[in-house]
Amino acid sequence: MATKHYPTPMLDVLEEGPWPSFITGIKNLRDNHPNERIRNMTNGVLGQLEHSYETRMGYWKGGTISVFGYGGGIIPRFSEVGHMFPESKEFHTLRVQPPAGNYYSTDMLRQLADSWEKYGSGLQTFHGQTGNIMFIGSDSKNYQGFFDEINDYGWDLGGAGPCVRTGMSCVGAARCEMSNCNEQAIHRHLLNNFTDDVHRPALPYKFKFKVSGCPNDCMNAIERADFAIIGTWRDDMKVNQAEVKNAIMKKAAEIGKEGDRAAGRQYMFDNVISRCPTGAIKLNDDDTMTVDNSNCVRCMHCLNVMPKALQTGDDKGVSILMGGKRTLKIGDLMGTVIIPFMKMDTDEDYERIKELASTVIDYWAENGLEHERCGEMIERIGLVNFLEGIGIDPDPNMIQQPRNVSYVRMDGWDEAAEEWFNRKREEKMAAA
Amino acid sequence: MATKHYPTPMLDVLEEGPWPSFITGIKNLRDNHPNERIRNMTNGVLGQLEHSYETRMGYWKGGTISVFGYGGGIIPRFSEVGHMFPESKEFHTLRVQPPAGNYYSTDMLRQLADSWEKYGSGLQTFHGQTGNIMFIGSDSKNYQGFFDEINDYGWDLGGAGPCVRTGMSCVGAARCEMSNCNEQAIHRHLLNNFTDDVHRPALPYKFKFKVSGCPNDCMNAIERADFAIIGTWRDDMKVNQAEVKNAIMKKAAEIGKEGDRAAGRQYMFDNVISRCPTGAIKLNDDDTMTVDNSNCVRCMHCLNVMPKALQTGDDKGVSILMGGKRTLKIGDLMGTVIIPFMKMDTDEDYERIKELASTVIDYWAENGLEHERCGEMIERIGLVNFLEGIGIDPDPNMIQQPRNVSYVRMDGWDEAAEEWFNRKREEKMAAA
Amino acid sequence: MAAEMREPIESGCPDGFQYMHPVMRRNYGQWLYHEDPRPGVLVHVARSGEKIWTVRAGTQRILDVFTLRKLMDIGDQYGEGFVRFTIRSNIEYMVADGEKVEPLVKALEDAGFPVGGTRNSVTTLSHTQGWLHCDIPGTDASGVVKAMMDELIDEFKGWNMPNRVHMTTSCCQINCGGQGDIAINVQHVKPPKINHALVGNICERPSVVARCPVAAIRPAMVDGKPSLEVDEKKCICCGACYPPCPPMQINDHQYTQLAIWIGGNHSNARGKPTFQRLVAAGIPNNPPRWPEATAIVKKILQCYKEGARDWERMNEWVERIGWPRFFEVTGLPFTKYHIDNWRGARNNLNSSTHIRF
Amino acid sequence: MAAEMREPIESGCPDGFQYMHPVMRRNYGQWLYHEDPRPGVLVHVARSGEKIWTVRAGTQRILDVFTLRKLMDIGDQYGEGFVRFTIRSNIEYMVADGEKVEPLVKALEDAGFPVGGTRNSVTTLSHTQGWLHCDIPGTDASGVVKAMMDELIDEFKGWNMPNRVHMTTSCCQINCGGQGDIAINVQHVKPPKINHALVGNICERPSVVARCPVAAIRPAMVDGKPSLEVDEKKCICCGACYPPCPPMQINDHQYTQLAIWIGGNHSNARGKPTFQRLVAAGIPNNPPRWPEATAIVKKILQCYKEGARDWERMNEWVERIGWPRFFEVTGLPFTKYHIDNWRGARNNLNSSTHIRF
Ligand code: SRM
Ligand code: SRM
Ligand code: SRM
Ligand code: SRM
Ligand code: SF4
Ligand code: SF4
Ligand code: SF4
Ligand code: SF4
Ligand code: SF4
Ligand code: SF4
Ligand code: SF4
Ligand code: SF4
Repeated sequence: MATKHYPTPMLDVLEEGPWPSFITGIKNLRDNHPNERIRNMTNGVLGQLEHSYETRMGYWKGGTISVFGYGGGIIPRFSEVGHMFPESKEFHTLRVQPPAGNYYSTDMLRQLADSWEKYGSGLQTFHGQTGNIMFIGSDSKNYQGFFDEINDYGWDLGGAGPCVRTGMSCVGAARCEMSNCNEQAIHRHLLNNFTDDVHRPALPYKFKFKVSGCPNDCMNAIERADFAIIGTWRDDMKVNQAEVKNAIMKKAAEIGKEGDRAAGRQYMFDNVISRCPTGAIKLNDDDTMTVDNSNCVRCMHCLNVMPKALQTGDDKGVSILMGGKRTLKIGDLMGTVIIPFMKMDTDEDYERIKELASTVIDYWAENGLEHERCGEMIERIGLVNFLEGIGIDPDPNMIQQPRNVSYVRMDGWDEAAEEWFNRKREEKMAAA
Repeated sequence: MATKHYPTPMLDVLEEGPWPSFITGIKNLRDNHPNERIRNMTNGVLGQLEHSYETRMGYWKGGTISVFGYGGGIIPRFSEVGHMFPESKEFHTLRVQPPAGNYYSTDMLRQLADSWEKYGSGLQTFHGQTGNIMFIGSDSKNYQGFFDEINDYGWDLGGAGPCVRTGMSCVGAARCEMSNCNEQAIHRHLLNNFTDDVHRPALPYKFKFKVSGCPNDCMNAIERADFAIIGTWRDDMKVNQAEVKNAIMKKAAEIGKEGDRAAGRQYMFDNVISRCPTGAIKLNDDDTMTVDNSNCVRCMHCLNVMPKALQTGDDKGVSILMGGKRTLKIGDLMGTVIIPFMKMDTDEDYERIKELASTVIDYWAENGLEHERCGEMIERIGLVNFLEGIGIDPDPNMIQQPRNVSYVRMDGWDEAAEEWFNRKREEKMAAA
Repeated sequence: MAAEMREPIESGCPDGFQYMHPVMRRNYGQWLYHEDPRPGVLVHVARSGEKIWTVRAGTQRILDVFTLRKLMDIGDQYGEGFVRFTIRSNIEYMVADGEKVEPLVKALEDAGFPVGGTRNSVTTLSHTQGWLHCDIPGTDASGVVKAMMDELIDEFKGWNMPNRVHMTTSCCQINCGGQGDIAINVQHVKPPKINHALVGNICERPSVVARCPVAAIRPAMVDGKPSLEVDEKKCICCGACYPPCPPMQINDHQYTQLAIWIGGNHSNARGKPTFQRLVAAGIPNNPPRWPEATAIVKKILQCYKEGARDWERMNEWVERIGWPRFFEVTGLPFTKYHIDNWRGARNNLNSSTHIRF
Repeated sequence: MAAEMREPIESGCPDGFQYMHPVMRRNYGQWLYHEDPRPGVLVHVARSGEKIWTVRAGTQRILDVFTLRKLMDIGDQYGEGFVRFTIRSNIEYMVADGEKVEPLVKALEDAGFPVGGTRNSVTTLSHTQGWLHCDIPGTDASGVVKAMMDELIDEFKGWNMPNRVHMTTSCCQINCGGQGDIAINVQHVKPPKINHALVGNICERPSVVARCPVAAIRPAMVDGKPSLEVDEKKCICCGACYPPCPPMQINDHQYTQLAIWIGGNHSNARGKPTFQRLVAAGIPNNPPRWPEATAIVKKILQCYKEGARDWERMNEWVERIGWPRFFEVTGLPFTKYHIDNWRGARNNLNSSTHIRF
């Protein structure tokens, strides 16, 4: 096969400009990689991509491929214009699960690069939108070898198809002062409890876990996960009053009013106090701060602005929301609070969250329609039926507000009220 | 027929307590009215009402009755327990339109009472929830006579059935400083433009007009009218700075801090400034107030709290919202802004609003399903189709926010954009 | 008989100006501000400097001619011959002479008409026809109102609430009454009982089928006659089928109950208008004084009074403290029925971590 | 061949601790606060007093092994051998020695990796596979991102925005990209063109029919063969039928366009999470640099930068000034397509008199 380069006049334009260019990178492989397979494959893929740019159309089609013993984890791609660009007529992507929290040593990344070079195109992505390392560009001859090799030193495939998907967790406890839980432990406990469901797609549709250590939700979990775990706390936030005072003066300096206490206070009023969604904070005349913790909704804003002065509490745990997803079929959904608070300290706590996840997945596997996400199912059957299905009691934290239409059948009211009172009584007794 | 009184042990309980008792009133008629017909009729109705209280069931059924020449305006009632309470086996209600704004001279009310006594039960209501005077309790022999008599001195029936209903307008310009329009004139212009549609039910369902002179919406128009007219203003609100200062000191006195300016200011901060939904007001250090009129959404709050200091502007007019209604079939609906602003000064303005109302009613009459309110139709066909049907251009004031689902067919975008730019250009030219 | 009939004069809505107090007529559209000298009394000041005093009193809405004349007598003797009725069936007397206010107030109170209902009071509950007149009522709204206002009269006469309280009651799920800060409404909990013998004769079957919000009704032959059938699993017991088809009896002495809704706010002040939301149900429809419903209403009002800030309407108070806390402070049970499952329910779910602990 | 196969080791998600910087490992869960010495650099301080510096740099996400090794070389030479990637494919180097920060920043910049993306910057657009790999893409998300970041690099490196700006792009209406402060997404405007010859062989017809959100597809016989038919009046051109049935080609060089959405906010800070909303459509899908889309994005960013207050995310800014004013200041046209008509549309309509004049 001639190593003639396909012309790429449009792609070349994407080499201009200061931002790192993926085109430059691919060309570099094509032009300079010692391995001819790689040079050819990247030449082909550039040719096809140029063709796409010119015609404004894509030219890949799917298929079925997986490593021995698994049913999923690879996105197979066969070219529809393989006759024009035969070098890359197969161009599969392997989805490999990253370490929880996305930590790498440079050594390990070199090792992965070395393996990939042996079998694939030399292109990879850190990470895909679901968090996988995507090794882009393998063919039928090579993918199994690559998998076997990296599998030997600790790497496994992620999800693709109707299965439990690769999870995500924020940097969290490893580096972030806002963290309220061990994001990585939660991530790994959950995912590794479902390896079978990750590797052998047999669910109604995909199911995603994402863990954010606090309500800033750096993992976009509420909107993009079927099962979102968000760290939070129940007791009072901590206020370092000396740092509140410092923050005021520091802010004054930052806005060019060095030493002007009033200016610093004004900034705090306008940017912290008055931005609290529930009006739960007060800046006192003596530059101390008072927090009405019973009204604080843990939105994070004041802590974000004043990380030195304010810290989350000690009674940490997580809230769990279910049913988030993006657009297909009924439009984007946010998750809904199902567990307002759950401790996440002991082994039993971890068992409990795994059980909960299993219950949810089982219920959905039985009741979800084909290609119906958990959130769509909840939408279809109603939150109450879902709660009953998974054995969770209704709680006012699950709602934004009670119903505003009288169209509902309420003949079980008395029993439901009784249950509530019993539960409250038990909670009281448990607390006492 | 014996004038034996039906026993009313349960109703008698409703004579206890300090609030005026309707039971006492009805009994008074039964016991003391010179006219035997009235004594009997009220005796019967009390008997039937007691029966309802005992059995917790109602015993009226409908029918078809109307005055000569009209098709509606009366709610006919025939007793299902007429054998038990024959004196009131017919007990129809005549709905009579009140004067716009509900003004009465004592003389006129006496005259109405005199007429009603001749023909009816002697019971009436000021007013029903749609605003009619309800003359409750007439029979087939008498209602026509009553109507003819009051019709002679200026009273007409209101709506019942699938027709334009009686309108409502607030006290407004007659007594209220918040008023931004001539509520009564708007009310009468609209209603009396549709007398035929009021009296001869031939629409898909009911259609209600309500007029509130300002966004306080004392007529509940947005939620309870198909066509809600709400007074508002476009220019700056008026600030009487001297009265702002007075208000501060007056408030201090009211909260028991006579002479304490800081306390008065604090109250203003907590109750006015920080309650403005768009943060559009500022209380300055010198106790003057600054309003960012371009961000004020005319919510009325600050004017409500400080009626002496703040007044609405001079460039008054109305906003029109359509499609409000209560529960049946799909749950309550609020109206939607269709006309963000419309002047309401000249004869042409009044012609314009009547034309608009006609266009809407015609479009709905043609496109609404049987027993489908205008708001339900809008919900079913979509706001845009409704706008196109009535020939109104889309405006961003009609929405709370743009769509958040990509599921829409947008192939006419360029034309739609072009129309917007043209309209903006014309507006600019018209303004110049 | 038709010979004697005359065509109606289609005069429509009468002009209110003819019955209006001359000071109001003269200063129409020229009012500058108002003050509240005491509960139940307003004084409006016009740009011209003229003033009009208003005295507001509660009535029973369903007036007999005796009561109406008594009210007019007071208007002539202590007032200036001009009155109006508010949207809540309170009567208002307008006088240009401020001296008349106190005697007028006294005359009204003496005659049993409480003066109040302005500003931050609990004004009269608005209500609907009930057993006295309607063909579909599940309760007697007038009775409920009388029973409750008896207990709330001090709140009517005082200014003890954080802001205006507008309550309402409706006697069936059609809800002719408005939304309210608190609404006491009917809630049926069993499907209609069908009198099959009558359906075929009385009801236009396709219309009835179309009326059901959840498509639970289908035409059926029962005992060889055309009738209707209800899928009881689907039926939400709304009673919408009952007006067009009276043989579908929805009312029941036991299964027609009351529910309480709060936070309906029609005004645009501060927030945008809001719908009322369910807080309590399963309340017995218990004439003549509905003590269970009244107790809940009073409890809610008490919590509101204690917890809300000045100018916070009921909904604003609850939104600030959060719904979980509302159930906590009122002691009302939270149940699965509070969780919306109607169209668009997802807007009523909590899709955030905003939670109070 | 099967003989040589071995069972996979189902190790699942690897433990990140093994690759974590020792300072982070030691202080896991014990961080006290952080500071931002300069754009692209964070320093986190632990309760123990230990510190960890983070340097963040933009990458092209689709890395070739050369680039990956270059990044590792920098990590070894100027850093301490530990890196991570953020959810937006930015690389982060963690060092315990603050002295290393400046040389590391310089090395990255010199090698062409811009340092920034922290705090109130425009961080890297997140994106999806596009023409390089996906089977259904309408555009090339990587290309769009490269073209836009070229123009926004100063915003990446600076702290000029009122708050963080998280942008995203997706290459079809399935939207694998997240919601964003600004999202540049595909919008098809014509129904799929069906290759009837292929449907019968390739597509499971009932599944495809079920996939359509508006029930516009029905089975049909075309030229005697089983195929599918689209009701073009109903079709919203979403492309949902295309993945399960490639013969229903939705992509088109002209009718596959771009739309811009703003105000998606996943965080719970201040307000609850919000969905993004449509602001502009009809934008040509114009490789290799998509100048029309870029111009709109830059205009929106500029207005946001000028108009928003500190800490206001895009949605908060627009909610404060109102949508009418947003269209005014950006000069973007408001059209009927902005008015929601999807399920629950009424929640997006203005049912109040809150209007700015
Ligand atoms: C007389 C009446 C209009 C009429 O033509 O009948 C009226 C008259 C006034 N209303 Fe009203 N409102 C009247 C029913 C309403 C209603 C509707 C209702 O009661 O069903 C509402 C709507 C909304 C709702 O959801 O309850 C209403 C919402 C307001 C508001 C907004 C309050 C708020 O903060 O949400 C104000 C402003 C205020 O309180 O300062 C207001 C203010 C006023 C003022 C102060 C306006 C003025 O400056 O004159 C009037 C004196 C009232 C007073 O009671 O202190 N009026 N007002 C109605 C008296 C009803 C009654 O007898 O109690
Ligand atoms: C009398 C009155 C209640 C009262 O005591 O004040 C009333 C009474 C009835 N209403 Fe109403 N409605 C009355 C104001 C309302 C209002 C309030 C308003 O106009 O602001 C509403 C809610 C607003 C609205 O229009 O949606 C209202 C919403 C309904 C509905 C449901 C409409 C809907 O689309 O949701 C029905 C059912 C129907 O029409 O089929 C209804 C039907 C009825 C019927 C005709 C019941 C029936 O179908 O047989 C009631 C006749 C009772 C009777 O025997 O007199 N009534 N009805 C009110 C009319 C008096 C008047 O003319 O002044
Ligand atoms: C590294 C990363 C997490 C990770 O594990 O990968 C991260 C890390 C931090 N985030 Fe984040 N966020 C990261 C993605 C996100 C995302 C998701 C996304 O980018 O798609 C969000 C969610 C929401 C959204 O709608 O955009 C997010 C919403 C926030 C917020 C909330 C901002 C707000 O006011 O709405 C904060 C708080 C703040 O800004 O102070 C925050 C704060 C932080 C802090 C300051 C927390 C801390 O104290 O260490 C971290 C340093 C960040 C910085 O850039 O200044 N992070 N953060 C992600 C970096 C992405 C990037 O390369 O640009
Ligand atoms: C590779 C990736 C985009 C990227 O470049 O980063 C991707 C690529 C595809 N997604 Fe995705 N999705 C990717 C993250 C997402 C996300 C983001 C997330 O997980 O946070 C979403 C939105 C969140 C969610 O789950 O809703 C997402 C929502 C979808 C959907 C619509 C799901 C829905 O219910 O709305 C589909 C369609 C389907 O599954 O039928 C889809 C389908 C696809 C397919 C398999 C298209 C297809 O049906 O053939 C794409 C394969 C592309 C390829 O050739 O590799 N992808 N997809 C992301 C996965 C990489 C990884 O594993 O790390
Ligand atoms: S989600 Fe919270 S804990 Fe996790 S990285 Fe973001 S700010 Fe830190
Ligand atoms: S975290 Fe949010 S809700 Fe809590 S006090 Fe701070 S700003 Fe207010
Ligand atoms: S709606 Fe406005 S103008 Fe009319 S009475 Fe109420 S406050 Fe006055
Ligand atoms: S009327 Fe309402 S929006 Fe306007 S300034 Fe006053 S409080 Fe603010
Ligand atoms: S609420 Fe129901 S029962 Fe009461 S008057 Fe209206 S329609 Fe009749
Ligand atoms: S009560 Fe309501 S839901 Fe039940 S059948 Fe009748 S209309 Fe349908
Ligand atoms: S957004 Fe669409 S085209 Fe892009 S990767 Fe996802 S599925 Fe493929
Ligand atoms: S493009 Fe979307 S709406 Fe059109 S037929 Fe396909 S799935 Fe249905």
